[in-house]
Amino acid sequence: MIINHPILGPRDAQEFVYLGDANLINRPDGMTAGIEAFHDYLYNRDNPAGAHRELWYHEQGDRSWLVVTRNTLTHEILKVELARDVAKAQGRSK
Amino acid sequence: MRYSGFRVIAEALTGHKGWKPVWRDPEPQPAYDYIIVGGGGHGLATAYYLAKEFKQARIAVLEKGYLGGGNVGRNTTIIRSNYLLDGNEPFYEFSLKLWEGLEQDFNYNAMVSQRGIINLIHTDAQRDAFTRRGNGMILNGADAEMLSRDQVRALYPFLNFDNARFPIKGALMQRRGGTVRHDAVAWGYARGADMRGVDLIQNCEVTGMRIENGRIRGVETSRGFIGAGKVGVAVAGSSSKVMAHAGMRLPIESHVLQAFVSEGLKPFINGVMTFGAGHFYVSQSDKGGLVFGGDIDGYNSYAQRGNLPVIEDVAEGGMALMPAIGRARLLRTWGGIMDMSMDGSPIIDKTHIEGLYFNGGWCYGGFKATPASGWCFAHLLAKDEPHKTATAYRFDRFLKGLMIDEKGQGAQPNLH
Amino acid sequence: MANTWKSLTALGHEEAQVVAIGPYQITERCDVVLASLALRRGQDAAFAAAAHKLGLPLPSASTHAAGPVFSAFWATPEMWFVEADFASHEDIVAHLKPAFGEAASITEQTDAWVRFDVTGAPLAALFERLTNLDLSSLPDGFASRTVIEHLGVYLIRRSASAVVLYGPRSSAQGLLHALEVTAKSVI
Amino acid sequence: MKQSNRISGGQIDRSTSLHFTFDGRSYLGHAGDTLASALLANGVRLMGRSFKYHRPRGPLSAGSEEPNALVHLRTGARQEPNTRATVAELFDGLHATSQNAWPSLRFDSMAINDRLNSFFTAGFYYKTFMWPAAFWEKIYEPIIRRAAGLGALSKEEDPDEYDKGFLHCDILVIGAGPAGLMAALTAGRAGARVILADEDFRMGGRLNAETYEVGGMAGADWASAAVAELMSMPHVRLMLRTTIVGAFDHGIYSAVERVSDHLAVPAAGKPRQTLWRIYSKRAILAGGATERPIAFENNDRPGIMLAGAVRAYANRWGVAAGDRVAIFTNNDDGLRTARDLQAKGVDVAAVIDSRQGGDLLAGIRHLQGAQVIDSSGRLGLRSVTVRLASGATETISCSALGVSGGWNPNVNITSHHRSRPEWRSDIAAFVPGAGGPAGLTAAGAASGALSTHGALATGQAQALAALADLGKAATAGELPRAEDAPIAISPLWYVHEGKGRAWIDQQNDVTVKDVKLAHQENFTAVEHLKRYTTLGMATDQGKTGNVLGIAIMAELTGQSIPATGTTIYRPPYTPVAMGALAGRSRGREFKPFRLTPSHKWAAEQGAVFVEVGNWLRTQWVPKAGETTWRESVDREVLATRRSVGICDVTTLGKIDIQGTDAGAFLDKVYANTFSTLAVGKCRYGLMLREDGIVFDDGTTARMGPHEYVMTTTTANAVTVFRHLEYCRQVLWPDLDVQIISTTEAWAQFSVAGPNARRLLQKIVDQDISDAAFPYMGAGNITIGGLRGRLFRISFSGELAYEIAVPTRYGDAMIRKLMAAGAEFDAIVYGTEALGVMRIEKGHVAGGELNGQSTALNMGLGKMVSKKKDSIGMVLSQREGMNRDDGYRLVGVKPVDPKGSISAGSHFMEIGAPVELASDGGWLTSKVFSPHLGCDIALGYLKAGDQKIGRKMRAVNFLTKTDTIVEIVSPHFFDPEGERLRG
Repeated sequence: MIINHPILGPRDAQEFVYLGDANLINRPDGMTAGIEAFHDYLYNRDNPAGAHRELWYHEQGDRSWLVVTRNTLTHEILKVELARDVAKAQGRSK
Repeated sequence: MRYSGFRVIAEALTGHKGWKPVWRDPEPQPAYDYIIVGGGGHGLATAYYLAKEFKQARIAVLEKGYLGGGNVGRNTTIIRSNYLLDGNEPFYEFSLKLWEGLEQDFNYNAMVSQRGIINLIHTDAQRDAFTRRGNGMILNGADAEMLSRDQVRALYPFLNFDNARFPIKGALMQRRGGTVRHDAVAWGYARGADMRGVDLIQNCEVTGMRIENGRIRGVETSRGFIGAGKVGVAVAGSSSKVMAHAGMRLPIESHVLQAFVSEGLKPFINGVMTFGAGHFYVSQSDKGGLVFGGDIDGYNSYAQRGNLPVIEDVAEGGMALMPAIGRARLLRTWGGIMDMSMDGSPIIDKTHIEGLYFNGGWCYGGFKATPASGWCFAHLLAKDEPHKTATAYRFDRFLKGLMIDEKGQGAQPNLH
Repeated sequence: MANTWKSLTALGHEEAQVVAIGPYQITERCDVVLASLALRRGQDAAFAAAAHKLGLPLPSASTHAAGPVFSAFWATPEMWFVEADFASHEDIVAHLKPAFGEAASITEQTDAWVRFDVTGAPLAALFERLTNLDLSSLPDGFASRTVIEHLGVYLIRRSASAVVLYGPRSSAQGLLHALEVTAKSVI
Repeated sequence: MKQSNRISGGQIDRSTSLHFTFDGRSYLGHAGDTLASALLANGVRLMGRSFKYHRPRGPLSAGSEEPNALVHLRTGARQEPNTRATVAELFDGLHATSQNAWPSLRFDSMAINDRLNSFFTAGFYYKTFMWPAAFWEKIYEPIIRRAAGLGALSKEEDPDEYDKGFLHCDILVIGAGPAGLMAALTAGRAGARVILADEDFRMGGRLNAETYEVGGMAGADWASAAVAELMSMPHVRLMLRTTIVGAFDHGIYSAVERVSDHLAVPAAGKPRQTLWRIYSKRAILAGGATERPIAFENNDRPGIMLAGAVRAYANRWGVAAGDRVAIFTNNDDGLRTARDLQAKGVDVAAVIDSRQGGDLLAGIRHLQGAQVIDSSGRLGLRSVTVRLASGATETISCSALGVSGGWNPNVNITSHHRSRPEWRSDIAAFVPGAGGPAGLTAAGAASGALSTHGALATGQAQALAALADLGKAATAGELPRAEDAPIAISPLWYVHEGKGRAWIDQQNDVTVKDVKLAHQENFTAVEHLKRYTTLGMATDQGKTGNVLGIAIMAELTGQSIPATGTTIYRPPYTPVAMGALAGRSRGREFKPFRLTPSHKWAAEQGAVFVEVGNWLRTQWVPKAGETTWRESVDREVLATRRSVGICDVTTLGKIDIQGTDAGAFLDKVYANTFSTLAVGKCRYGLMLREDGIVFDDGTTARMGPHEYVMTTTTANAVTVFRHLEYCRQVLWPDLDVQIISTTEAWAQFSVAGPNARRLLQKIVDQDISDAAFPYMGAGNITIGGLRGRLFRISFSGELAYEIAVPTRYGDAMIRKLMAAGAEFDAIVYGTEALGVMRIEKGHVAGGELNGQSTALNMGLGKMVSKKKDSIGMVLSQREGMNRDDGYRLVGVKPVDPKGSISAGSHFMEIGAPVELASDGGWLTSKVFSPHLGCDIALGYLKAGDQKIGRKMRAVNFLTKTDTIVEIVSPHFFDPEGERLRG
């Protein structure tokens, strides 16, 4: 596969390490959320057959974490974003 | 119709005119007591045991494609019960014992062949971990033994003993491990279920579930609504898709695992072996092909095909272990969709919807589990309580912190 | 205080090695120091000013730029690798820190890497067997991390026949071996 | 050594004679021959035996689709099984032998299977061999396994090298026949970067095998001219002997270049084969078509070939397939073979044409409405029996029969992404279906355009379309003139007459009868057909047989062929040597080595090294007179505890963490608190995964207000760094924190033992007295003027430091330490002694940090702060992970000091039955403690914290040991920690 890195352009997916569903960005706050919220966050997945937003890490490249939107039926990549930008847009900060 | 050598001879002498269809192609009835969704190995085994062992009737298996077309038709055919953890080992040992009597049980030669499996050891830490495992296996009634480097060499003298990056120091062996002709397992169960009146309905895709007041009433299918008292879903690979019809999100991701077969070669690998310093495992089939594999590709996929990096990685592992296979040729690669669960272990459990049961999350261990999975799922469906070897395979183990994490990788399915 | 310590090169020798294979030369370089230089949050102006004062270039992504004393190539968002001459700047952090102060996080990287300069002839035929980077169509000054022989390596294209590699120091021998074997197979 | 069947013409170099042997007999061929063409020229038809029935076989084809003529090529360690003689390029000195036959190819004892064929129907083995149960594995299966396979491996290490590489292009053209050449010319002329790859050793594809004219010249000449023009274009890369074997995502193709297979041995330094990963923006499949046979009784004899192959042998290689050749066809293409043979002066016995009507061939006996119903000749064809249109039968003697059942476009690669081919009834063949690999289109015969003009036109059109996609201007040049004959085919899949076997899949011996049996038993789904009969599972993946099998099943079920469906081709297109897929990564080069800074010094001392991940670490350093490793390790431990020992700990991960939020960041990633750590101090840190399981541990030092140095375990250095980047970029993107690995930048040595400070003070320029540099102190120092770092931390339980210098000085540092330590009898200790001392001290490491254990399991539960949010804090509180009877880390020692225990043993209560219910846990790590004079171990024991002082059994069934042990505190040595604070 080829991931079109937002900064570096097309790169072989072999340079990346896959983590999983980009919903992992939405980590609950441990001081307010309890076991049930963390359980749902960490373990349950939509696992769609189709467009899937997922986290990839450019380990053998620039070390950016990316959010890749990819079709799990065809492997077509629809969108690639820097995970930091996505996280900030979703309200994550410190 | 009973199969036997005499029957084969008799048919050969009379032009094979007497062979009957191995299964019927019935039209679906309006309703059944039990609907098993998924005509792969686990679904067919469930229906078979439900009818045979638990004496239930009015059973249908709904298959969206052809029987045995799931992962039972695209795996590397290995059976073993060399698991580490107490949640797993009794179940897999139960499965291995069922394999050992399977052919006589369903009167079909699935070529269960216990030629032994070895897990190669390259470090002292691996030896410690395998010792723990081997002892756990024996405590669970399985067999295990530790082989020295010389014993491994006597078995497989052509492995790389002299110029290896990670020298072989020994192996954990399970002599009762081996291989089975995978398609025949599906066909044997299908034939046995059909003979006991189970309706095997091919080309029938479940498109919805009818749930009223927290209870399942039946399934919508490409061939119309079919009513059911109980519905058991055994569609590993597509679990999330099917269970979404019931509004459920699962602790499962779908990943692609590639498998490989070489051209037919004169026999030189008798048993099964796994390389402890790379991602590679191999056996040789009764037709002579090397059947091998390695890691999953590592990304969510329903595409039933993989990519080049894993193919190269597997070949590197193979060549590192067996430099004699350089001139053997890879004939075919294929990919299956794995239900990768959050701790690498399966789920056989009720759901919060009355009458809806789930069997999935098999990762890439599903084939060897086929008999026990069918038996235990049938047990759960018939008796509403888990079989004693499958008590740990519950949905709520993640909420309770009772994960069965053989590899110790945590909630990351692609690492299991 | 100047030290009198004897150093070993990454390949384990007292002197840097030069290997010639056909038209190719592979030269181990021990005379360049390296530091990572990362921008701290909200310090953009001070950071840029300090770099400017030092004549230290801050090239954009995938690029290497030379300066009078310091050269640099891009590593990751808001982080660069800075190169300088070993003889004059052995403790490179001590040279950079006073200029950047709290505007930057600076870490010595010199000995985390082995540097090989590969030169002598057009290199595309060699590197097409080593890396998936399309060397022949990349511009001079291109710099990127890539994978060579399972190793994470920074590759800088100086020209069609000059490439700089920074590979992990502990695997220097393995990286050189890969370069040698490949060079022999293409000549 | 007469080439009795060599005729005029062809693209062989008759001035170059090549010697070769087959089954020990010597023959001559010419440059440009394949092994098959050369054997045929020498009158050799019998080249192999089939898989199941061991039927005698000759080549069916003249290309890579060959199912029959498989041989062992070369000898010794280079023996290559299952090599298709039809594509093996002849070289001087080639040795080939037959396979799957014993004692010889002509008299094969296993041919008994052929006599017993009525028992060996499809799937017979599923129905038998079940009684008695034990016989399957003891008797039946071993017999079956002995018969398995075709060719044999040498079982010796492959002596040849393989290489890999990466190529980039705008347009990849697969196949250099008329369509591929035209596509490449069109794209190349427009300035696009083109790769043109062909599996053959001569470009031109079918043009080399035909007599058509292209552009007013012989087709082969036009191909040569096209190749010459392409070679003049610097942006076009022509790749001969290169097969595109797989299509992967996003325009990536794998290709195998057979660099040296046409040579006796590869040239020095050159690989045998190279695996290329080709990155393309667009790709055009111009892979041609494969002819298919018609099944009839005994249609598998040596001498029976595809008609197009007979034509190719005559036109390209100057070889007559036999002295008298008949043709059996259902389409016009078969007639071409007859005409070409006639023109070459070959005796054409008859053309048996299943169709009625149309023009008769001139000067050839053309039997219309006729079918071949049987053949004779045990080791080679002697005659065919023909049912004439009149209903009469006639036996026609011939030594070769060319059969044409029509042509199948080579759609294979288009289905590598599981796209199913579509049926086109006008050409009675499958063509590429929708949903193939993105960016890939087909041209020429592969797309169903089966005429030469069609190939040229579609090649050009697809190239223009690809160029337009890529935004490159191009104009459609004038196409060279070429034949454009329509496909006149009247499908005939198998001859219905006869009670014997008619082969579909020749290698696997799948016959029409097998398909009928599959149908009878309801294995009618096309995948069931394949799996039940093994149709298409041979080394040719059913290139010649699959469509036949599907068509016959369609006829039996009464469904159409498209409704019956098709199995899909999987990568690779043709089988690929494992060596090529592995490339250079084998033997010692399987994974890179990582060497520590003291490696050279240690090697000089005769150290024994051990693989720890990719690192080579010193395991122990034997001294003269020591005969066992234990002697060395015991000495290293005792010497360290008595005076001072030195260990290279560079392999531990080191991460520089800086920024104004560095402390806050560490509070989130560690279970315990770091923001409160004083500058100049370090602290042991415990890192959890989000699921509350321990991920890693190590000491982290605060070097400045906004500067920390983290250490990780050797094993987790990479994954911890990745995790920190994840936390920094994804979870808390606004934290001001920057990280970089410094693992290799610093050579770091542990100096441990009562004399550690005295030793170090000799070389460190600053005061490191206990007051100036207390326990858990950390700071920058100088050593003889050289910048360094010092950490007062201990893994061994001794007064200990870790001292670091820039890596290039690591070698000098170990020498300096040893010199300074001479007066203290300092020694270097390796990983074994390190392990002994850490277990004596009760520190967790690999065996305990197993990814399954919590802080509570390790006795570190109190370290998980609940006053702050950190990764894993919440889920570590789940009930199942906090049970009082859960596993706890304990120390273990045998009650009898001479007793032996081993890691991996399980705990059992004394007197309890040996069963699962009695399993109390297991021993994680075990060493011999020279300090205590006995084996000691750590273990996870259920409710272990409540069982200190108890006696239990440590049972290891694998070594048959059962030892009474005492459960003790894991801190065997100096539990109060007085030594390390000394």
